[in-house]
Amino acid sequence: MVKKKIEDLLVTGNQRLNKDYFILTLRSGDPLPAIFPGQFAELRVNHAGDTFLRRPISFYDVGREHHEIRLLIREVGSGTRQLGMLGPGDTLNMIYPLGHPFTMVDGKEFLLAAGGVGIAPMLLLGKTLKQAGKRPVFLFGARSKEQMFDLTEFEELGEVYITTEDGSMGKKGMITDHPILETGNFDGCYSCGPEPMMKAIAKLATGKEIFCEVSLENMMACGIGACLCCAQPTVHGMKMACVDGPVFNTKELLW
Amino acid sequence: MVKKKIEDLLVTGNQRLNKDYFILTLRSGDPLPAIFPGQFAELRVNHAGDTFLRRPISFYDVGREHHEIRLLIREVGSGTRQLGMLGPGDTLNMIYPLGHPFTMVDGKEFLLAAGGVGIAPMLLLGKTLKQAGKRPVFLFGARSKEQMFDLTEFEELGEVYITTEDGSMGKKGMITDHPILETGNFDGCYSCGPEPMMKAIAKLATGKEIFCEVSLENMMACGIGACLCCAQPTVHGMKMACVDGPVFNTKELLW
Amino acid sequence: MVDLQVNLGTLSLKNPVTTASGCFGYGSEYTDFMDISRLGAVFTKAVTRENREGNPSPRMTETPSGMLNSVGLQNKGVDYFINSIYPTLQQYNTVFIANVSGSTLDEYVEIAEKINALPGIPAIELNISCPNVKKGGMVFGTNRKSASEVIKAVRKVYRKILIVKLSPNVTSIPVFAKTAEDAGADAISLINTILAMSIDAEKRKPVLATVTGGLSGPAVKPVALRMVWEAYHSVKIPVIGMGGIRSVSDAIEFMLAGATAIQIGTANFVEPAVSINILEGIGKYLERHGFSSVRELIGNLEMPEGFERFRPKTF
Amino acid sequence: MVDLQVNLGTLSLKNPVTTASGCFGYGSEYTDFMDISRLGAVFTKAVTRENREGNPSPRMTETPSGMLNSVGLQNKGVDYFINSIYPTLQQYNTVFIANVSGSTLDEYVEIAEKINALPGIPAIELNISCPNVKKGGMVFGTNRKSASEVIKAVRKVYRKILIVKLSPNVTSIPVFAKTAEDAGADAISLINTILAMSIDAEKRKPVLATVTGGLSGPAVKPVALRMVWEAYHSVKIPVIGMGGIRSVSDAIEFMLAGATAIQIGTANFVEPAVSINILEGIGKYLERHGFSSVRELIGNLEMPEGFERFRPKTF
Ligand SMILES: Cc1cc2nc3c(=O)[nH]c(=O)nc-3n(C[C@H](O)[C@H](O)[C@H](O)COP(=O)(O)OP(=O)(O)OC[C@H]3O[C@@H](n4cnc5c(N)ncnc54)[C@H](O)[C@@H]3O)c2cc1C
Ligand SMILES: Cc1cc2nc3c(=O)[nH]c(=O)nc-3n(C[C@H](O)[C@H](O)[C@H](O)COP(=O)(O)OP(=O)(O)OC[C@H]3O[C@@H](n4cnc5c(N)ncnc54)[C@H](O)[C@@H]3O)c2cc1C
Ligand SMILES: Cc1cc2nc3c(=O)[nH]c(=O)nc-3n(C[C@H](O)[C@H](O)[C@H](O)COP(=O)(O)O)c2cc1C
Ligand SMILES: Cc1cc2nc3c(=O)[nH]c(=O)nc-3n(C[C@H](O)[C@H](O)[C@H](O)COP(=O)(O)O)c2cc1C
Ligand code: FES
Ligand code: FES
Repeated sequence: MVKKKIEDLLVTGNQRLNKDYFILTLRSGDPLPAIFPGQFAELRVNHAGDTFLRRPISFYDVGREHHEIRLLIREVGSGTRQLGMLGPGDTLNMIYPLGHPFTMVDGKEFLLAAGGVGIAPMLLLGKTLKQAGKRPVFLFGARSKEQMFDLTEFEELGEVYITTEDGSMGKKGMITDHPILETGNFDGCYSCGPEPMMKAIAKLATGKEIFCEVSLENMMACGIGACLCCAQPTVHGMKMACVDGPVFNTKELLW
Repeated sequence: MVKKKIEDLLVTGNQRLNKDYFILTLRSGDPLPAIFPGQFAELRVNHAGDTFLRRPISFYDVGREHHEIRLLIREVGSGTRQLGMLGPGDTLNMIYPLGHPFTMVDGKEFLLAAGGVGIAPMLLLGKTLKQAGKRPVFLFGARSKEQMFDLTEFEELGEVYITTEDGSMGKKGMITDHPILETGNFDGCYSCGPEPMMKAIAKLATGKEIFCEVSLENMMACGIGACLCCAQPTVHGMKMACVDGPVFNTKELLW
Repeated sequence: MVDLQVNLGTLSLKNPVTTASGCFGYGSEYTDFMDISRLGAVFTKAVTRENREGNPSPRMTETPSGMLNSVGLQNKGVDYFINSIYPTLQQYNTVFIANVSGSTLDEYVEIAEKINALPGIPAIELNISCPNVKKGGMVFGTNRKSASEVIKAVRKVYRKILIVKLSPNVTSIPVFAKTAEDAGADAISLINTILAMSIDAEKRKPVLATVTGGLSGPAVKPVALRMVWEAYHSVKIPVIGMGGIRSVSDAIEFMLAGATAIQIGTANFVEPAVSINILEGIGKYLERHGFSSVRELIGNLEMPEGFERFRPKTF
Repeated sequence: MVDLQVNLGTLSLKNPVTTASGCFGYGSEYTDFMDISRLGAVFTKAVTRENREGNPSPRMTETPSGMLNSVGLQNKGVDYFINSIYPTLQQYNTVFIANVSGSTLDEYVEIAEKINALPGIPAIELNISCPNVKKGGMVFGTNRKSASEVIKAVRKVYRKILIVKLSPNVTSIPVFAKTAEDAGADAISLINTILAMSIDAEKRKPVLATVTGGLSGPAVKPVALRMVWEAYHSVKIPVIGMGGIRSVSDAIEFMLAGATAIQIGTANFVEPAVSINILEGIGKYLERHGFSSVRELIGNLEMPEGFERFRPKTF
């Protein structure tokens, strides 16, 4: 197992994507440990009055050459808001890499379905799939166009389909209404986002008898398996989302 | 009584004086209320994890023309440290003006003795005395030269004497050892700083039978007389340092 | 407009937002910042029989998300209250409720009797939970028998709305809630501060002159919320909830837990006009969620699936 | 070098810095971040007789300067502990103390008996204070008679160092400290978490699946410090202090209040190596203040002038 570390990383960029989303770019002084898609880091938030615990955030992208990590973050409360105020020259203390990543399985074409900030782990996953000679197909949902951002990086990896609830971008409706779900010929799917969405995707996968993994966002206190707070009931008993997950095969989950 | 207000002031400057001291310059959109030397404001500190209550800070200087307020602040804990990070463009929420100011009394020559950040209320006091045709004489003590800063503004108002504990600037020793205390011919004195110093000054004043006021730094929660936390025993019973003080005549105090 | 009115027994408050005893002076300290007549009620600083100087300084220190105080019931006594403070309260169009404290049963009774005679004070809050006095206070509030005795004695002489303020420093809130109800209280309020302590590690001394003090502020909110919820399920009389409330959401949470009205304490020190912001925010919440009356919030908490409906065993 | 060694009865710890039960796994979770052999002791996650799945999710939520948990004693049971965990603990050069929990008196006794047979475990911490289980746990710790019975029963079968962990959810800590001492405890530890609750105002539901949970973290520190101070003045056996410790100063404060050793809980989640920082900081504090032994700190608190020396009445 890769050794976890606590490190102060240098913030080298903070790119605002829209009102709520931003991408933090961080640089480590040392070569990065192996980081796999679906893994996450626990970030210490300073100067946010009400943020006592660390905040779990997935890896959006990893640039091994320059020891660079990118995080896609959505502002939802005081912790993420404070992270949004970081700028070049600041440091960010994090514990990483954490969690059980997405699994690479046999097959050619894979659906990567994400809602909201569930998009975060999908870039690194898409890159890894493509490098392994597979074809990632992205299906992203958002409330409206304002909640979306430039998806060029995804488009370079594969087809990208969009749904928005108000129809201001892509197809109108929920992810689960998108025709690609029926017309696509997937060997498996990966999903991250609101629970109802992941459950719908899981149901579809079960119907088609294909592989399906989801990344859960259980509340976490320690992120390293010590506190037993992030419990997830599974067919193999109670599992911890921070070490046994956050990625689970949907067949395992007692949803 | 002047009406107290809660206001977001614009930070227009943050001048670092030495490792621990800085001066914040603030501007109000409206004309300033009457502010007297010895009064203070209660500052809201955002983004300082452990700072829950407001922080009381004296008025260092008031520029009525440009609606400008200056505060001299010493970093001692997380609240003042966070205030030290404010910069032009930030806002600072404060409740002001608060407290009972220094009293103007008959006489010509006055000693203004301060230790450490007790210097803060002495600039406005010195200016006010001078405007009233009196002669302020400043006596400031610090641990060492590193804790002192440029005193030109004070020198423009009157003589300035310095003591440092290590002798790195001015006379070596405590304020209370300075010869000016004996040679000066004061009609009264004002003091702010560590309690032992204020007590020594008070004793001297009592000996010479001259007027003496000190500014206390009791712990305050509300700053407006509502919580009864900042109690100060006096010959007239329990007084509240935030409304009956922070300035008290030493004859009143049950020290 | 949504209906904000709530009832404490036969006493009607125009809205559930009130300010806590000891945290709002007698109201006048706050008139520079807000219109205190908009409040549902103001709970005054504790009134005792005689003038009290309170405890020595330091009386206050900050703690993580909270503060300790050991003010110790400083006030000028009930006669001063009646002669000098009471007349000034009549100018405001809100309900003033006197917080009554004492060291002995007789003291409580005597004060209650005197305040009963004031037409402008429709209710008292019997403070049997102050942790900052040597005699009386919390001693009454942490012993079932004494609590019952003092409440019954006051009930005999006090004919208006009697609110009993409970201490959180007990094993079982339901026991004391029930005791208050049985002894004749018209309502209960909770929580008073939690007994606590700070130490200065460098000086190796307690920070407060009284060694211990009472903890208040956001730090205690989760404990207070639990106790209000327990109390609500233990008695039929209205519950007034407090402890760390500083936001609209906090206030709603207490009402969902079962509070008919809420008191705002320590938060006033940080934001003098916080009570009005909360009052306005409650109105918006009700509209957003389609409620027509604030009373619909009281105890309106959906229990998780499979969770046995809570009924604490009280005795 | 200053002397850091402290004693819990006949058990010597190389220093007073230990980690709290349920907040440090079995130690192995932290080896990536620190050398756990440097700790004075590690208190393991609760051990029950049988495998327990714990409570449903969500089990955790953040609160101002603290957190609520309702884990509910999830563990694989005492036999698994003995066969699969115990052997792995021997590689570390520190003391492991098993936290023993149960629903019935018999369960406590049976576990204690089994752990008594393990040469590598010199002490147990009897958890009669868990607020997150329906049966047992806090029920024992908030009733004097049950507490006494279970401690006495365990004392009969357990021949090594018996530490009893007290609940803060009681009116009087001295009563329970004394009860533990009288029933045969070699030391007491406190505080466990404070029973509390969070509500989601938008969903109008409790946040935790179990409705209530236990509050821990800096928010509870002033309450914990007061209780440790009270306990220290009520009994002659050593007191182990905890509740919100996250800094060197916090640790020193607990020792000044009377703790012989301290446990670090929630803070481990925020700073995995915080215990080592605190250990090093204590050494520096002792040097700076001219103490030659950490034991000189225990209860070394100067009372304010005029303050009557504190001796709580216990019964
Ligand atoms: C494994 C994992 C990976 C994640 N990856 C990302 C990501 O890449 N980008 C991103 O923007 N968000 C991600 N999240 C969600 C992110 O952790 C929360 O949005 C964040 O913690 C909210 O903090 P806050 O202080 O801004 O909001 P708060 O005001 O504290 O809370 C807002 C909401 O955030 C959630 N939340 C708060 N604290 C936690 C916690 N300790 N653990 C889990 N959820 C919490 C709760 O649902 C809460 O209602 C991830 C969560 C998990 C568990
Ligand atoms: C009337 C008055 C005027 C003051 N004027 C100035 C000034 O002009 N410039 C300046 O630098 N400082 C001034 N102070 C002191 C200043 O308020 C404290 O240094 C500051 O509150 C410390 O906050 P902190 O978070 O940085 O430190 P903390 O870590 O919170 O505390 C460090 C020390 O500061 C003191 N302190 C903390 N909180 C308060 C509080 N609420 N009230 C009083 N003291 C407190 C305590 O002695 C404490 O030990 C004044 C204090 C008072 C009462
Ligand atoms: C400075 C201060 C003084 C207080 N004085 C009293 C009092 O006189 N009578 C009383 O019943 N409660 C008193 N309290 C307790 C509050 O009314 C309230 O119960 C407690 O602070 C919890 O609420 P909060 O967290 O919103 O402050 C006082 C609290 C503080 C902080
Ligand atoms: C997630 C979590 C799990 C805990 N599990 C246990 C436990 O199994 N047994 C026990 O005696 N105490 C348990 N506790 C209580 C702690 O050991 C400690 O008493 C409490 O958290 C106060 O200390 P702290 O504020 O430093 O965390 C747990 C606490 C937390 C936060
Ligand atoms: S977050 Fe602590 S075990 Fe998963
Ligand atoms: S600080 Fe509240 S009365 Fe002075």
